[in-house]
Amino acid sequence: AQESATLKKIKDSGTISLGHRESSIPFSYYDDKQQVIGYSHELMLKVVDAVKAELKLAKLDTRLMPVTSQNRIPLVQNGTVDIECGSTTNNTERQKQVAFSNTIFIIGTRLMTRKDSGIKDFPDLAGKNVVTTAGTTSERLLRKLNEDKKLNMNIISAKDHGESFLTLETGRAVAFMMDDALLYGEMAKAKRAGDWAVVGTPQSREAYGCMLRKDDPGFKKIVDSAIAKAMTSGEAERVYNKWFMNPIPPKGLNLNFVLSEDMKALFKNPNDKAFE
Amino acid sequence: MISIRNVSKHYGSFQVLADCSTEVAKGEVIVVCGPSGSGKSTLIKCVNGLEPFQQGEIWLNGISVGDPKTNLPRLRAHVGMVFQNFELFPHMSIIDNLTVAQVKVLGRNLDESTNKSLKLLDRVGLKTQAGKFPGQLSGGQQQRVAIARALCMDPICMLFDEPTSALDPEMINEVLDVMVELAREGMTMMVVTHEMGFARKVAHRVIFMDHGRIIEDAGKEDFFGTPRSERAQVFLSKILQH
Amino acid sequence: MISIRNVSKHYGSFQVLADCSTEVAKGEVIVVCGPSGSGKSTLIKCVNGLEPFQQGEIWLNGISVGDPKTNLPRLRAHVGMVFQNFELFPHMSIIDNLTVAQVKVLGRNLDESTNKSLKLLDRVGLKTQAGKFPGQLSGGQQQRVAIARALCMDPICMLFDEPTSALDPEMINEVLDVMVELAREGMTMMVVTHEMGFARKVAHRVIFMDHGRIIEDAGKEDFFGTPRSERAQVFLSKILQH
Amino acid sequence: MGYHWNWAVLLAPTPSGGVTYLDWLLSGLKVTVALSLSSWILALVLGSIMGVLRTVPNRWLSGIASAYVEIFRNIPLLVQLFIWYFVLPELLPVGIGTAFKQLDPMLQQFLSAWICLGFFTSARVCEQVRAGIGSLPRGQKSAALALGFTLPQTYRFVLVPMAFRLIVPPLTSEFLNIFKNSAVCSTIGLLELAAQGRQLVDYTAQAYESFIAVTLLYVLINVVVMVAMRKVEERTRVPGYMGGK
Amino acid sequence: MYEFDWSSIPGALPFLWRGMCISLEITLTAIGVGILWGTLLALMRLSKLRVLGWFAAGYVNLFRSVPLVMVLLWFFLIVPQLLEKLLGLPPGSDARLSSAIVGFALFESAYYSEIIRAGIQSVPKGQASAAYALGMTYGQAMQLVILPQAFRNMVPLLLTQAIILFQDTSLVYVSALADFFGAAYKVGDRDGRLVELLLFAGAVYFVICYSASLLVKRFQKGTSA
Ligand SMILES: Nc1ncnc2c1ncn2[C@@H]1O[C@H](COP(=O)(O)OP(=O)(O)OP(=O)(O)O)[C@@H](O)[C@H]1O
Ligand SMILES: Nc1ncnc2c1ncn2[C@@H]1O[C@H](COP(=O)(O)OP(=O)(O)OP(=O)(O)O)[C@@H](O)[C@H]1O
Ligand SMILES: [Mg+2]
Ligand SMILES: [Mg+2]
Repeated sequence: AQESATLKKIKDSGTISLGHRESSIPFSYYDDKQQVIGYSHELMLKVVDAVKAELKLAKLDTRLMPVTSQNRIPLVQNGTVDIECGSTTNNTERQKQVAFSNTIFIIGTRLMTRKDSGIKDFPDLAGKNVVTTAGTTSERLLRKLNEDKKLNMNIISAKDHGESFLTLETGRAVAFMMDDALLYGEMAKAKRAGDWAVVGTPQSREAYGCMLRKDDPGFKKIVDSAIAKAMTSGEAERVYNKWFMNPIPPKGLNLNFVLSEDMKALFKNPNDKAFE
Repeated sequence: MISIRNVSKHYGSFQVLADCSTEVAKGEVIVVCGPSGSGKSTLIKCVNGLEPFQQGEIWLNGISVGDPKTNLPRLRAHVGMVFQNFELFPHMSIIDNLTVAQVKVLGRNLDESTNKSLKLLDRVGLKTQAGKFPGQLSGGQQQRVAIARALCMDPICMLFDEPTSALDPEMINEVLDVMVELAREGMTMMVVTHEMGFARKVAHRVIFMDHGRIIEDAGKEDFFGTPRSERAQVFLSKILQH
Repeated sequence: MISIRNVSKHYGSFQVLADCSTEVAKGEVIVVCGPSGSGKSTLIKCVNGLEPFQQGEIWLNGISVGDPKTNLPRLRAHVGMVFQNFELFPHMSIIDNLTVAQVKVLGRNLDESTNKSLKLLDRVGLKTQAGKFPGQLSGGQQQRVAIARALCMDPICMLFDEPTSALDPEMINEVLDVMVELAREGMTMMVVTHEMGFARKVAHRVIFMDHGRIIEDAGKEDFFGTPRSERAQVFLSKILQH
Repeated sequence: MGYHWNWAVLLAPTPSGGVTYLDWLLSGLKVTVALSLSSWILALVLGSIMGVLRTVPNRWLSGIASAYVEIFRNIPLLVQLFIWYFVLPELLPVGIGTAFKQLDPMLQQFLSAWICLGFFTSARVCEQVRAGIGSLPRGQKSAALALGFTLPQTYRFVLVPMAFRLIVPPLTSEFLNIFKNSAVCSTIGLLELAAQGRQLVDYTAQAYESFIAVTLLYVLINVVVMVAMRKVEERTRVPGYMGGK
Repeated sequence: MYEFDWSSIPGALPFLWRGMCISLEITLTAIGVGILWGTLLALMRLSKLRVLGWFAAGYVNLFRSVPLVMVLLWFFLIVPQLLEKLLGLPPGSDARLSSAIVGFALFESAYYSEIIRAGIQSVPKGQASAAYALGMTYGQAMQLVILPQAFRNMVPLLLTQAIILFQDTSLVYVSALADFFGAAYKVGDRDGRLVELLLFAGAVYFVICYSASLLVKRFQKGTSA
């Protein structure tokens, strides 16, 4: 393989640092024993196996490091974590700071609302309070939509998904706009999951990728091929079914989030393209 | 004028005043002395109701101080009081110290109060200092201001609590001189002090206290001639010796 | 023993001491008096280097105090000093107050120090109080402890800065008595005080200061007989009058 | 370190158009300043009242005031903030709670943050006022009463004015604290300075530029406040008293 | 009206307890380091050497002008590599905890140094004179006479600051470290029981801090008697 700083570091220390999220259900989150689990996390572990094989190490320690949306990029850059797989969207701004692996998931941005709210799609939001999570693409889209269509919405930017959902649940907002998979994830931990529905036409498609340090093609190559292998071999679909079509912790709810056409295409033809 | 009848006071189980009685007639000057902690300050503060007491009665110009129905602020407005540490208000100029109570308590207008204040400042020899702040005056000057402040309220009697004991020796006399003059003009005064020179000069009677009790209450001549109690004798010999 | 030669000191542009000179021979007792702010405390603190001075020289037992090469801590260890506010260490018991410097400064062992301390406490009449803390003693007792603390260091001379002025009148004498005894035993002493009774009894010379200058420096008889300067006369008349 | 510095990002236009990222930071600065100043007024008023109540010779009043202080002092600001914003509207009668929740979200956040910071800081101001009054010589109160002032007049004309002059320095640091504490309010979504800084990171991924700019703005606030409070201190200094010389 | 559901608390107690231990660990270390380093800073600030005074004043003012949240963020992003490089720590160590501890310790030192400086200045000047007059050196006077009294005077303030510090540990959420508040928040978020967990956390903080402040009060009475 090419000379890679990251691989050298991993080899020298015998340790790889993994960045994970704490409550991005079902991608990367804690179960009730504070173990990290989730779809992205399992794929990341596959990458770890590939690295271990590549370096021919008998033993490779992993160090788990929770990251937040605010500090994940600096932490990748300064070497605190070697790879971060969670629910990070691959876009051009971020590509200036970090590299992205092959896409691991593709989502559409949609709305969650109370079943009896009467909201069916985005135009129904005119004049209402709508919540979204600060710093996400949904926030940008929502603001743009508001201006373009003169919907006159009040947009609430909550700190994280949990707070966004709380805002929705307590009636401060009628709808919560976010990546559809995450919306299903929030539903999975709601008090009464049956009260909520995900509606609306997707406003955008986004590609989630794992973040790596820039300018380390040697490492990226290993990561990419590990992900590609999982996808083409059908392993990724098995993981998908485990997290999206079966009951998952913490409440044993089944998200029933059917594999989309985009995802099917991705599994056939893995790539690291951003959608922007 | 002032009538103290069987007054007792305690903090918890500690007895500060025990069955104290005395009378002060109009125009009389009474000196109160006694060792530290004997209750002198407490007694004098009881007279205008600054300290509550549990038993006995104090009458001031026909008004009962201990009676809960008494309007204490109004009563106190007409009793002048001077403290050991002057207790001028440090954030007000001298003239404001003198006028504030006249305006806010007696409801005089500002001009009238200012005139009165300046007159009294003049009397204690400090007219030129009216614009300064207390912190800029010497101790003796501050105490003279405090006396002037009390006099501004046209008091019917004056209470002094060791007015010279916080002063440098040089300044004691400038304050005592003002007090002597006041006494000679016929002001009713109760003075806690160890300045026996002052007592000799103007007091009509001397009260000696110890452990919260009034042990001696005698005319000046009697007191300095042959004090009856041994405790008073010892005390006098100590403070007069050096 | 103590030789003060043309000492001047200022804080910024304010002159605290101006060209002060005097001599204290072994066994001599000197009283320093003068109005407040005249520089008495400053002068006496200069003697053992507690205050730096800009001009002049002070020699103590043949050692120059102002010389930067002088080991001031060692020098001070052999000069006893007693302050107006006692300055006992409030967080130590009486006996610890007396022993701490003996052990840490002179390097005596603890037993020896304790013995010495108890002997000197006995001498000032406070042996029974050894275990108490300063806050539990009266002012007069505290000042006697402070004197004992200074004596523990076997001082070659003693400096006193208004040792009685923070005391209740009743307690002044118990302190003065100790000082008189000390003087009579031949201790070299410089005493800032307004107690003219003490000066009359034991002083050899009296120094009168005003505005940082030594205005009078005379034998006791001369000073109380006919003080030469007007300022000293006025001052004396004021503090002796009452 | 593989960091790509790009200070020009501050002047780049934001995706919502029309403004630059620097404008975001400045609008955050405005919110921080508005929030801090208005909370400070609330804190001063409440704190002074409670501080005075703590010193009055009435068990009930001083008891109430001390309970107030204990509650607002002993719970972390962050927790209090969440309680004001998320929990309280749920505990209110449904009508009022719903009415509050239908307000403009920005207003809801600002109101919650304002009340939270104001109450939190007022407990601290209260303790300072109490300490200030307590540090006045006991004789001051006696002297005022002896002149015939009533107890309220004594506080109004003598004790409180002097106590405030004494506590200007500790109040200054509480005042500075309120600016710093306001950074915590970004957690409920209020777009103040720290939140705008974070948003800048989210949008541009230029973390260091953002942190540095935000830190500098806080230092700037601090310097301005310190200079202003020094002026106040000089103005209120009592001649011949405490460093007045 | 909101329906409360406290059922997720009992199961989460071990996790919450671990969070509490982290909060306490940060608090205690920061107090220890803060007092030592703060005392040094205070002595520098009061020293006759201008340079030391300036250094201490600059340090204190810098730390006091930046929000703690920002300080923690800085320390989280910069200190880990520094520590690993300088001290050669094994890469397996948890940088979140060490950086939080270092950040708190340095930040609190600035506050402690101001308290201690005030404490030293509250000891009457005559005490230093008396110590020197007995022949003590600067070091002896500080160690035997001034500092013991300064600390005694300052104990209530130092403890009060410690209580504030304990509350402020909730701000380590910026580094996703699960201190007590972080743990409660995470449990609440995971189970959709944020309101309950926040109220619970508030109550726990109140009980701890209030008890501590009662202790301070008792201490104050003890020393003033
Ligand atoms: N608030 C209080 N609580 C408890 N005891 C008190 C209080 N105020 C005064 N005392 C005690 O009451 C006693 C009498 O005090 P008071 O001030 O009247 O004495 P004094 O004769 O004026 O003494 P001094 O000459 O020192 O001024 C003292 O022993 C004092 O300790
Ligand atoms: N640190 C200082 N800075 C400026 N001026 C000072 C300082 N210390 C003392 N002074 C001034 O020096 C002068 C002499 O002070 P000193 O204490 O020696 O007087 P004193 O004769 O002992 O007076 P007292 O009888 O009041 O004790 C005073 O005017 C005082 O204000
Ligand atoms: Mg008294
Ligand atoms: Mg002096």
